[in-house]
Amino acid sequence: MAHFFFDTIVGQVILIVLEALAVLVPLLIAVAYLTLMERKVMAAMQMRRGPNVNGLFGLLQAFADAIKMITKETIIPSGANRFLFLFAPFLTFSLAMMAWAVIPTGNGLAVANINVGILYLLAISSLGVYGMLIAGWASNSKYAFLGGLRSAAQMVSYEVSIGLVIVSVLLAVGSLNLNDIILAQRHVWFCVPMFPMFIVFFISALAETNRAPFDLPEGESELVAGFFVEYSSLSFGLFFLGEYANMILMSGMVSILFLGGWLPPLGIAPFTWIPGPLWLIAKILFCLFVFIWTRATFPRYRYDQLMRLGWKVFLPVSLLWMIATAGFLLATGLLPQGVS
Amino acid sequence: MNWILGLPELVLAVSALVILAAGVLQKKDEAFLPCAMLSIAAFVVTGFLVVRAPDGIAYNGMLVVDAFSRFIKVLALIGGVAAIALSIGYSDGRRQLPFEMPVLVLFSTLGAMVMASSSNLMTLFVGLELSSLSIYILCAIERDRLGAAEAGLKYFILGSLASGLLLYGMSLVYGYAGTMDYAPIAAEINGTGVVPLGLMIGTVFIIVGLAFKLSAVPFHMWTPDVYQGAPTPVTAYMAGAPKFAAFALILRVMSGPFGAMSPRWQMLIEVIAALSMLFGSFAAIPQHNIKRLMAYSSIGHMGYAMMGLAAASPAGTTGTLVYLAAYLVMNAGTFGVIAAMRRRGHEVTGISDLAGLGRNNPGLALVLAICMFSMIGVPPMAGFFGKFMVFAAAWNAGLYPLVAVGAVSAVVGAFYYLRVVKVIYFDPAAAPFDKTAPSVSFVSVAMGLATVLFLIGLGPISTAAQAAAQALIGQG
Amino acid sequence: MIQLVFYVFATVLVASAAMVISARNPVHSVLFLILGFFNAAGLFLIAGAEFLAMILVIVYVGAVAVLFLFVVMMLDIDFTKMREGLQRYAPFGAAVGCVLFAELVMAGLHWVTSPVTPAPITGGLGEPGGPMTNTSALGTLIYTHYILLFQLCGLILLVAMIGAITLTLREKPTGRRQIIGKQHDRMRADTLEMLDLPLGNGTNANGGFLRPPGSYYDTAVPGSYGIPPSDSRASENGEGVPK
Amino acid sequence: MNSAIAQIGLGPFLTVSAALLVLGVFGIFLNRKNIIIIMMSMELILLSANLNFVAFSGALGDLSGQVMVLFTLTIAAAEAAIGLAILTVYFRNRGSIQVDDVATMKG
Repeated sequence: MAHFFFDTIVGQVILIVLEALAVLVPLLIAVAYLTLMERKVMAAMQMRRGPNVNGLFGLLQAFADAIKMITKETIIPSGANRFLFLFAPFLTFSLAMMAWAVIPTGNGLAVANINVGILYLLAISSLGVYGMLIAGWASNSKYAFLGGLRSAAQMVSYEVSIGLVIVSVLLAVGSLNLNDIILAQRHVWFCVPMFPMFIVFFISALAETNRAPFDLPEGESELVAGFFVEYSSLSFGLFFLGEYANMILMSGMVSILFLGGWLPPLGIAPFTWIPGPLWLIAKILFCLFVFIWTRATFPRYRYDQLMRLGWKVFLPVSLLWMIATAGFLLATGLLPQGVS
Repeated sequence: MNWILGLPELVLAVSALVILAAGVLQKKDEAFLPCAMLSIAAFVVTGFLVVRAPDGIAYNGMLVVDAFSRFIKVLALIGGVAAIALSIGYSDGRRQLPFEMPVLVLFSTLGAMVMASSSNLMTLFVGLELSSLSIYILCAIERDRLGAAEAGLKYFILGSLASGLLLYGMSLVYGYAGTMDYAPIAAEINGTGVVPLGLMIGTVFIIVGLAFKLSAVPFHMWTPDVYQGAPTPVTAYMAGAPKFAAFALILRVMSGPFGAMSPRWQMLIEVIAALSMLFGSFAAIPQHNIKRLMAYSSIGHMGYAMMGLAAASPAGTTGTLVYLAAYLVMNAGTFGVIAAMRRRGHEVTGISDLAGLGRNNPGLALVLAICMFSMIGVPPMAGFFGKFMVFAAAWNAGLYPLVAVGAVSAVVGAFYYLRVVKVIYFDPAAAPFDKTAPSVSFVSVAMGLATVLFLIGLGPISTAAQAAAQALIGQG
Repeated sequence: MIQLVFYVFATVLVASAAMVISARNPVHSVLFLILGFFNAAGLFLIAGAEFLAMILVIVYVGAVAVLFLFVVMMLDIDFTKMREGLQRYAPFGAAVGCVLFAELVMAGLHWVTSPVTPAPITGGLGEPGGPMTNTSALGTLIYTHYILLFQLCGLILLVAMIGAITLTLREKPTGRRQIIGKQHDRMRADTLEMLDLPLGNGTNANGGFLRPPGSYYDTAVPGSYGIPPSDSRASENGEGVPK
Repeated sequence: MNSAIAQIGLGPFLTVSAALLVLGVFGIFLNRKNIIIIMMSMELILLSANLNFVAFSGALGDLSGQVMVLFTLTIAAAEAAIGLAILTVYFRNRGSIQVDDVATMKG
């Protein structure tokens, strides 16, 4: 049996498909319930009840929404580029899914445990722009186009500081492998020594996922709904799912880079009884909660302030921090030497 | 690591950064003059360091400092100083160049210096790009003028095509020689009796890429438009430092790594040189715009300078270097006069606008006449010595057809240079130009004097050029 | 297996490159360029340059192509005018192209490791499965052997930044910029005054509120709100404030 | 030599890059439409050179080719930024980016 899976091509393909499914199916369910969680948490913060009709505590609400969306009519605006119009939401959604290939859920437990895992994540997340740009352009609509341009400018701006933050983490790790990054946090999670970077990264993650208070691209009051004004039905649903999947992905990145990934908070008995994947899930849930909390709390940023924050605050801060980290590691001799 | 060898480059880079920061902190309208002054100071300091720098190879064989690189670097620095001095005069009136202009000239000259010192194809490419990218921006720096934008766009497109081809050639050379250092490539070519086809093609691509930068025929298309459209100080700069650096590269690459292949590429260089000389002479005849005229003239001069390269001998290399030095002074002098051509704050560039200069401004007229005679190659002027040395080297190398072509095009060239002189002194006078800015007069007079008195400096210059040629031969 | 993967990537790469230059709509061209870069990254991976493959995607697809897409979309290009093209010189060009291609391929097929190749620069190592990953080997080289070029590349990026800013940034004289220091310096007394108004007298009576000095009266239609503009100078000095 | 390259052979890599080069040059010289397409063709040329470098680097077991690609990528990004900035300046002045329009100066 093991021989079939590891030695024949067909077996390998089946194995890969199974591995992918093992990641994707829970992920999709998580995305569905994240929408519910968002509504429930927001409701609690605003002293409402949130969805509570479908199923126990509204647990079936996500499915009700899905059925509603699927059964609606797909409307394609006249003058739109049909192929790109339909391709954009699919791209957004599938990118958010592809990134999970390298996220380790336990020690060495990833679909692909590659050497350049963090670069892969960065590459995939930098592609997220295209979904929005293409959607904005292909819709043949002013609002959508403006929204698309805004979101692209925003994501590109914040990616720079995300990159620099990642570099300062990598300096302390000495490897680009995600598993190594987590293992380097055995003694102390990076959110402690690199607290400012943790904050910068988290805020940039908010901007990168176009979440409140940086949800300019879809700012309802200015741009109706930004790049997906013209979308409806399933294609809208895909955008929606993509956005939430991206949130989970970003929370995953925060957990891996700063919160020790699947590591328990302390390497002693009661904590080590709980398996690693559960720790990772707990951390991701925590980050998601903060995402939602932020949305319920803060008003939206103005666009020029958003740009100012990215370029004039985060970029210099993360750059200086990177230099400081390198200097500190070099001075104290803690610089990791050629970990493979 | 012998980092001290890179000290001039280091100083130039750091001062460019400092000047940039200083310019940003100044008020927008007042930043240009101090930045330009500081840049000239930086050039002078760097020039001093260049002259004093010891010989050697630094940065793991990435950078070589020898008499040759020193010669080219000094030429490039003088060209940079002249361009910035002209830009100070240019900024006087209504148009104001941004303070980034001198900073970009600094960066571009830095790139040219790195090119001159390259001992590795990678250094070559990086230096070339630093130099060219700065010039692309400089061309379009007057962003509200269509001509400048168009010049920038044209130069960018053709220039980056050239660097793309150069890079492709480098990749082939790398693959077939297994390295990008000059010395091992030379060993490789000498070692194998048969040069692989890939290496040949790579070499051709590299020559094409460099010829583009030199604006030699048949890769000259961009030159007239870019010369005409770019702001005059930038044109003056483009005719100087980057050309010297590109020449330095061709000389170094051709006498070093590909020296052993000389019979194969000599033919190519000969053809390019002959075509450039002929084209530069004949196409310049119908021109009415002095900047365009200078463009064709520079194409022609690059052809003459290449004659020395085609000779593939130490004397030829020396001749080319002397030619470049002469070209530097006469070219800068001419552009000094062109920069002074303004009426009521507006630049005029027609040749007919020069009419009556002999009466209105005898000093400038004299400088222009001297430079024109020098470009023809009339004996006591700078251009004569350059021409004489390359012609002699080509004759001794047995390139009689090339010499004949050179002579014909020199005669034809004399026609249009003399026409300019005729317009200055004998045509009915037009309205006089505005009062010339002091820096512009300084540049034109200094360069005019240098052109006339080239004979005095000829001894040291040709000694330095000979040393440079020796260094070049020695490395391969 | 690896051959199959290679040929898939290679075919898609060449096909999308062909589409880049032949697509009618420039936006489609950019998208094909992106597809091409993706497949080139795949080829890089096959050739063992995993770091470069990722960098190619991040730099090119994530940044450069976005820039292209931005410009293509922003410049208001009349697409209807761009329908013709490519025809006139196409046969000649194709002939030259084929010759060039054949030559290059011929050159490529004769590649042999030459006998006098100098010792390779490996920065420690870089083979898959070796003691050092591709990334760390590259890093070792860049920061030691090639430090000069690395720094020069930094300068090139600086030049690009200077260029982009100088050429395209326009400070509009009418634009309103946020000056954060000024905002923070503002005191409550500068902007707001609590008034005791008798019952029934609305705030309109004599302008029961004040705006920040200078920000309002210059632009307001005279007499529309608040105190008349003639009093504005006085109110800036803190005098003549309506009581 | 890199194992994957040993299996596939260097020839296919070089062929692909030659094809890219030819397509890029073709795109530049035959394009009458749009300057942005020309810039994209330039990117194709650079990509072809990079592919060559990577392939040779794998075949030679020498990393300097890959280092070169790293620098080239940097430079190409800078070049694209400058080119697009110049193009924007041109467009503001001219209102068009047709290739045929870039000829106000003749002679």
